[in-house]
Amino acid sequence: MEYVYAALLLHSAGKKVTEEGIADVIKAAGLEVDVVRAKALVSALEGVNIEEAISKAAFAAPAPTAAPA
Amino acid sequence: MEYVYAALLLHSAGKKVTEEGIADVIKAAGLEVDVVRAKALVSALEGVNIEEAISKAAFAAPAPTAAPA
Amino acid sequence: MEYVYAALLLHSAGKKVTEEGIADVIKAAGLEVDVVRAKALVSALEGVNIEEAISKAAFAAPAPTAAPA
Amino acid sequence: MEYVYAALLLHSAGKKVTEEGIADVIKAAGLEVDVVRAKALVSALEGVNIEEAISKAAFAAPAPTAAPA
Amino acid sequence: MEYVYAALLLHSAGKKVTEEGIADVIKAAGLEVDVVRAKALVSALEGVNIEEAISKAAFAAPAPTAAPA
Amino acid sequence: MEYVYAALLLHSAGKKVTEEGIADVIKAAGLEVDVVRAKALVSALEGVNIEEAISKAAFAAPAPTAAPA
Amino acid sequence: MAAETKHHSTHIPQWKKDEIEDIKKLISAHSAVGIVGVHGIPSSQLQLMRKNLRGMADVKVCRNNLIYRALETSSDDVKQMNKYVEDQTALLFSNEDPFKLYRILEKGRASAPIKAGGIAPRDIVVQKGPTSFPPGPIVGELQSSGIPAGIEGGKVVIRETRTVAKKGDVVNAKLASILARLEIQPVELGLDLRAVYEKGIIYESEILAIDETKYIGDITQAVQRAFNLSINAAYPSKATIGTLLAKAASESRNLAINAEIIMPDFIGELLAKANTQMLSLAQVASQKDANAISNKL
Repeated sequence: MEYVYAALLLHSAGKKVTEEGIADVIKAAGLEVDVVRAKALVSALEGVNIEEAISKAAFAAPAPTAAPA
Repeated sequence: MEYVYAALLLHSAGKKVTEEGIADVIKAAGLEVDVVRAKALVSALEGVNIEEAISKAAFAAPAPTAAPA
Repeated sequence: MEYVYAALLLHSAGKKVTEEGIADVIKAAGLEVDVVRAKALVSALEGVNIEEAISKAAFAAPAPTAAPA
Repeated sequence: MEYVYAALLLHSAGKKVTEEGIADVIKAAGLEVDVVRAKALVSALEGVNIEEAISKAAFAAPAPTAAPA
Repeated sequence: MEYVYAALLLHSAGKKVTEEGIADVIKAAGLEVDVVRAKALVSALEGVNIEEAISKAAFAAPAPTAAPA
Repeated sequence: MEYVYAALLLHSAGKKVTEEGIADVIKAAGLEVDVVRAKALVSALEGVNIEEAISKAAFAAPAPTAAPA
Repeated sequence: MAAETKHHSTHIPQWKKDEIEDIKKLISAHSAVGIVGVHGIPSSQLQLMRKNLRGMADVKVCRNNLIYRALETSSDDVKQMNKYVEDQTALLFSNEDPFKLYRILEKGRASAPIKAGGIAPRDIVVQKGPTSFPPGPIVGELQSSGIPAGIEGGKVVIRETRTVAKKGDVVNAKLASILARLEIQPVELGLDLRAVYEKGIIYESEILAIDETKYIGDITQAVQRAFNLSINAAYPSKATIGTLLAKAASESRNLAINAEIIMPDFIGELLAKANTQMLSLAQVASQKDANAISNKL
């Protein structure tokens, strides 16, 4: 998940999620950068509304409340 | 959220979550480091089993997450 | 509410919830202490598993851990 | 949660939530004060309408009453 | 998901999941191979116990959690 | 499950699921083709709406429904 | 037919030779050859079934010994179909896929009334409820076959659901007639495809009888596995990126709230959590002593 965390970090920092951005963050975390994974992630994010995807999580997670009882 | 993502990134990179680690990652994301936040984060994580805390669904009170931004 | 918060604070600080404890905290918050209420609360909480009472709330409201892995 | 309890205690006592206020309450509960946390809390509360945040919870987490029984 | 299916096919065929293996299967399915995706997948699977990752219910955002086995 | 993976690969590649298609993919995965299984699968899928079966899985398992684009 | 079975011998009459040749021609002219059981199918029904199959398959009914001989003199692969020739058999020739053939034949099954003296192929149950019969001697006939009947609102009704014959029972003439009048057709008629030969492979009926639900289950499972793998391995693709983002966001939220990390993003939730805890503790306390809690709550 490191790359995904990196992407979200950039996003929540108000930065564009780019290969270089991810690479910088990954390196700063003391990891070696796997360019291919960064590329794949950026490519997968193309056209994706991150804010929306995130809010779905927030929205989705609490749902089960109904069930437990 | 940046700080939490930074912590998650460090943790999933197999690193200890330290003030310096967080500061490095935050800086790499192009942000200025807020020492208080970094410190507060590290202090809050003291003694916390991150793996567990991550996977345990948090108290899902309001849906506000959607809002923050 | 103040008294219950005081009790929660003491509990989460790892202290026993006593009349004096509550009184101290209430005073520190700049309020006058209502001895009767402090007494009543302490007595009402006798034999109560605070952790459980608290986590019930957490459990009922939110998303049961069940989900993620 | 000690710091959050302290903040809510102050708030419900009709006081402003300040670093000193928090420090006093925390101390009264027999804990050592972590200045960073107090700072972080005050900073996090900046611009937050506590009453609103709480009432959202009440709305979202109505389960507790129902559940315990 | 083509690449993931390819990986699963290889895995369940008792083969190691390699870039070449994936490329071959993808080609056989009549698709052009995207090296980045193949590489990224292999890299993501490094150190992953596929058998385990297959059967562990992935992040269950929504309610259905109850269901999966 | 190899044959099912092969079929899903073809399907998600936008190809028709045919005996030859499956045979090609299976071969590419380094397996010998069992014509009877390939035939049986194709024939079984004739009456099955793969897309529906997939979305059912998506629903039953985790969240993905939301996600996929 | 019975008269002729006697003198099959060394000398084979020309018409038989022709028939064998005919079968062999049909075999080589089709991609698929099936052996079909036609036991108990009245010839009128069989005619109808053949008609319904026209364009998809030819059904040729002939004597087993001729079928046997025709297969015997065919290729080694086809020869093996001999072992399915038994009882009342027909040959089926088609260019369709064996699985499809099987499905078509299954669909073509029809139900039929049971004859007097017939053996119940399954439990025969008469359901309770109204019938279309006006009152009359039918009531007595039903009752004498063990079916509790009476008259209600000017109609004959069956008062109770009854199993009138167990699977394997012989159905007597009286019951058979009653069942026919009740339009209960316990007999299933159909071409029973025992095996199909196609391109060097013999498909037996157990293979041909596809359980579609099992395949659907397999697909579901495969999809789930693919999804689990890609999320658990954090492999980003168009199909999974949304979930990965949601997962990361939810993890960060979980961590923040569970570890009580004081951050502006989550302070609202922490406040809410504390408040909820306070309320539930207050509730517990007030249940023991209403005065312990201020009535502000």
